[in-house]
Amino acid sequence: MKATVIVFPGSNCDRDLKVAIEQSMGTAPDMVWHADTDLPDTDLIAIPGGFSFGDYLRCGAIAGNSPIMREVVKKAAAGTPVLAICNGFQVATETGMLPGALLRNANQKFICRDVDLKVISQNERFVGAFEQGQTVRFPVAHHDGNYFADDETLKRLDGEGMIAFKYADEDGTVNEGTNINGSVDNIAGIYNENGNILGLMPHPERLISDQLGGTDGKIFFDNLVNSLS
Amino acid sequence: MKARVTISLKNGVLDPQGKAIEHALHGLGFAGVNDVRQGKIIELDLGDLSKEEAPAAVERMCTQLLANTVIENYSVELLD
Amino acid sequence: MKARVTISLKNGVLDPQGKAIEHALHGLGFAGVNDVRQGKIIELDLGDLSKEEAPAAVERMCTQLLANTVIENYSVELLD
Amino acid sequence: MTKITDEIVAEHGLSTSEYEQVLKILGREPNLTELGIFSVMWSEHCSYKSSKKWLKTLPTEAPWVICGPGENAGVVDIGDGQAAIFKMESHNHPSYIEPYQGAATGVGGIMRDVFTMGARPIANLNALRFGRPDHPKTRHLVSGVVAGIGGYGNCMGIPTVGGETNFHESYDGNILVNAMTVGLADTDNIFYSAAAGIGNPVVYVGSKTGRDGIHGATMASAEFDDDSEEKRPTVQVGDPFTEKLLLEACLELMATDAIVAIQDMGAAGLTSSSFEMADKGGVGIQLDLDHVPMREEGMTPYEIMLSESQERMLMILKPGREDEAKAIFEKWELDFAVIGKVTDTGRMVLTMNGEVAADLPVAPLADSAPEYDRPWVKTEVAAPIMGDAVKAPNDLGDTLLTLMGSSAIASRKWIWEQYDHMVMGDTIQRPGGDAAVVRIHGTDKALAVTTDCTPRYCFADPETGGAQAVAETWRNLTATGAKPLAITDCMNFGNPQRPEIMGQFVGCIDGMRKACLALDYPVVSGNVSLYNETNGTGIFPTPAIGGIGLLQQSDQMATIAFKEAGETILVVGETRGEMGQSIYLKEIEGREEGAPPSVNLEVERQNGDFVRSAIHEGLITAAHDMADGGFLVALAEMALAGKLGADLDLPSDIPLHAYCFAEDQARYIVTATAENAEKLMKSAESLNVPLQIIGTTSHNELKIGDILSISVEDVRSVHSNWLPDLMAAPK
Ligand SMILES: Nc1ncnc2c1ncn2[C@@H]1O[C@H](COP(=O)(O)OP(=O)(O)O)[C@@H](O)[C@H]1O
Ligand SMILES: [Mg+2]
Repeated sequence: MKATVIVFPGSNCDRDLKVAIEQSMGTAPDMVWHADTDLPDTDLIAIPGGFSFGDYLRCGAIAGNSPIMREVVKKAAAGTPVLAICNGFQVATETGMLPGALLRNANQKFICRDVDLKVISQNERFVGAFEQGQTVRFPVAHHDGNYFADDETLKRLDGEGMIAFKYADEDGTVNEGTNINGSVDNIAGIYNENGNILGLMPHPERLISDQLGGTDGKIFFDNLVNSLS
Repeated sequence: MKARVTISLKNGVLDPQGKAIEHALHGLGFAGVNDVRQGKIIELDLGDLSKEEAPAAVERMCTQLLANTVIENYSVELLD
Repeated sequence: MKARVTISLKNGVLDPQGKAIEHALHGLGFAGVNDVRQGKIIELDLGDLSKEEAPAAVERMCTQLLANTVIENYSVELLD
Repeated sequence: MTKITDEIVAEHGLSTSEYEQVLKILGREPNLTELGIFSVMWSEHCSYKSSKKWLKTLPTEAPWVICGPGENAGVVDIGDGQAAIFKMESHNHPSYIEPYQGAATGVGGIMRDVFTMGARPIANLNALRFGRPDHPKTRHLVSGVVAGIGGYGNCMGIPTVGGETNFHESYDGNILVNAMTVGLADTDNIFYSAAAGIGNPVVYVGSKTGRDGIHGATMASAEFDDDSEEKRPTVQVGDPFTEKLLLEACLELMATDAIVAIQDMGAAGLTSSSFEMADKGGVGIQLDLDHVPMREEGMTPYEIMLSESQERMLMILKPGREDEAKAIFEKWELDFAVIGKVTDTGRMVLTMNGEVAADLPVAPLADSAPEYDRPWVKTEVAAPIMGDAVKAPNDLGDTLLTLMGSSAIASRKWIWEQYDHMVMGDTIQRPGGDAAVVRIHGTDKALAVTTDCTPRYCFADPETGGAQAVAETWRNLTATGAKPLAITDCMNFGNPQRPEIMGQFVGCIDGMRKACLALDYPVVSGNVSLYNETNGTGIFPTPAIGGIGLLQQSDQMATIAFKEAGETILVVGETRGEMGQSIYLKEIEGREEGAPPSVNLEVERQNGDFVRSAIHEGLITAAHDMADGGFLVALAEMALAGKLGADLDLPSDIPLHAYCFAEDQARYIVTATAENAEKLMKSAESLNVPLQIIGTTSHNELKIGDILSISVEDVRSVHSNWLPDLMAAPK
């Protein structure tokens, strides 16, 4: 299997993502610079977290216009799996690859900590290692993770099994109290219609060993690699 | 010539910044204040763009970059 | 009645956002664009504040909360 | 040309005698640009004129020290051809005036100090001091400073993993914001600032120069008064995105051998960077200011030289390497300009529009910067207050709750959750323990980092306080299993022209010196911030210490969390019941009195070495040093971290409340299996380290016979709610 990580000026989780993918895949992904105009052939495109272009104007807006993203959008439309984490999720919504938008956290503050997520709809490729309805633990680290979508979009997300994760507590309870950033319906991650794109605010690449405090991220990437190889 | 682009959240899009400001204003004793919305203003010098080209050009800047039309409205003022 | 507060960086104060937007516009082919500055616009419903009280009240809101007078200027428009 | 009047000289913070010195050096009147240059170069901030004499007495050497004070940051060898490069710096005054930008640019500045030497930053810390919690300005300052530190560090993608936060009325009008960065470099690729190579190009990279922070450096040396709000226009705005690009571009160029010398532009921007580079290299520099990238129209030489615009660097390149370097900076979309060359004249010559704007001798200006031996008086130290002189509290449980929910001890989670403390994927001990631990990427090694200082101790007894601050960092590193290597310091004091304040400075330095010597723990970098006063009242003397230590095997790391119920709890070190200056006295009896706990450095070292080797031998399952609040507070913190309880049977040779809340130094709580506890007791005896078994870990409750029985969750709520509640309360 071959994987590609997109790197923008201001990306800062690109190395973390590379390490996580390499740990599961055995070989390093290609790192592709935002100014490049074509992608190597690849089984997975990963858009990392960070502050692309400083998150100025709107998070992900400027990155969404960089040359490489035209290619990413094309490949995604043609079915190449895309994993868009945190700032990557913001980039994906800005390009329209995923519906909705990510606004400033409801409490206005940056938030960095482990969160419990409830797995909402199954998607073998991305969450095949988890049971629908179980909870997994990934860290969040964002200032603008407050997911918004209008009512029709929400209906569609719900109806077509496009909601991947919701902010929950350890026992999988999803409510106001577990909504860390004000997202509609506690949404933490979503798929596109075809299910080949996953965008999520939490960072699976940050919990990939006991030494780092957990392995749910490792399980996530191991499954991703198996399902794509 | 110059342009001023005003960008505001669409109605129905919740506005966390606006909400936070409203909350803080109440805290400061401005109890009656409500419906606070925050938007952006972007002022640009269009350089050598002519009066004729300007409107279409700024329109393109807005749709391609300055505004996210999923959640935002924008309006353009041209000044010279 | 309602108020619209426009907040902009003082002249000479670095505007990293404006700088980045300008860069991005150049990247999109709008080569001539320059001197891009980003500001904020805050719209509020003043509730039961009277025409007489409004100006002073909004002024206080600006200095106490809405504007960071260290680096920002603000202007107020009252609308009804 | 402006005539230099006494007023102008005074505005530039130069004393009459200093100005006479200027005239002597030049043999003529300076022009305004030259005067401005003198004023920033001779400001307290750049010249250390009041502190130099005493800083020289600090130990700065050890076999593992590669570079001590004097460069942009200190460098220590961590083996395998790698070095840790670190420093702490203050941004107190700017943060008081504009908390967000002041703190943000402080973080940006210290990171530049570290990567200008060739290191990639791997950890940030911040030592914060605010006024009393209920002071009208405090919450505004806390939220702005914390958001600013996070805003800059998070965007850069460097984890902010630790720090300390105090609240005390002595900081009501003058908060302290001290930022520390630790970076990683290869020992064979470290960069210094001495200019060399006559004719070599002087290159400017980074952001354009604007009128930002002009006179920031002199402002940082001017005592505050109420109209200092007027100084506001000098505030600089940080651009962390540009700094991230600058970091990547510099490291990319540093991978080649094109750089002769490099220096960040910090306080006093282009002036101090160019003079320091020329002075260190014993050369002259000629700058053509027309080539300096400028953000604003019509900037004068004076403004260009004094601007404190952020995210800029000055470099000397090898001849002919300009294009190669330029290509890298253009790739990263940063300005790059050759603005001058190295000369053999020993003079700094600045030209603009074909005219000479300034022509100054480098060495005299740098070396004959004033150095004062300010008069000082030794601080009177009160008598110690021992436990039997303090009456017992009515209820031990209520007392514990009061302390755990007090401003000194309550959790700082509200702060560190606003910092990305995990990015870079190597944070193996997050904030909340004694020290944070980050792995050296791709190796088994890890660095432990911490900042500590107990200002109330320093105020009561500067010498003991100075020693205690160093010792506490050493202890916090030790409690993770790390071997402490070296420290950086940030000396925050009041007006040195007051003998009692100068006495605090002298005392703290002396205590630090003794501790560094006794613990083999030299000072490799530091920073001095004086005139921290408002309307004549000085802050508590605050020598913030940042320490780093090395874990050869990151998997040997210890944490403070209880691991399992049924394990033995032991206390390392002797408890005599020293309650002077304790949190207990302050919170329960409302007194800030007595001598601080004494610091015995031999004992400190002996106890610490015992704990560290026990950790390495795998005999210990958790370790935590005792600091603010004493034994019972430390124990409660271990229970909270492990979501477990404890069943205690405490020694009765001193009053119970003294055992629980006295702040005797050089003590740790550790846990071990019953079997290993026996081993520990034996080896402690042979080494005559005081070690006592005082209980076992359990579930849900902290229990002392029938005297105390309190639910850990009750303790957790007071401990975790204090800061969020403070910050959430309506303005
Ligand atoms: N401003 C801050 N930023 C990040 N972490 C902080 C800050 N203040 C305190 N902490 C963290 O809170 C914990 C407790 O701090 P402190 O009481 O100073 O510990 P100790 O008593 O062991 O020195 C430490 O892990 C420290 O790193
Ligand atoms: Mg400690």
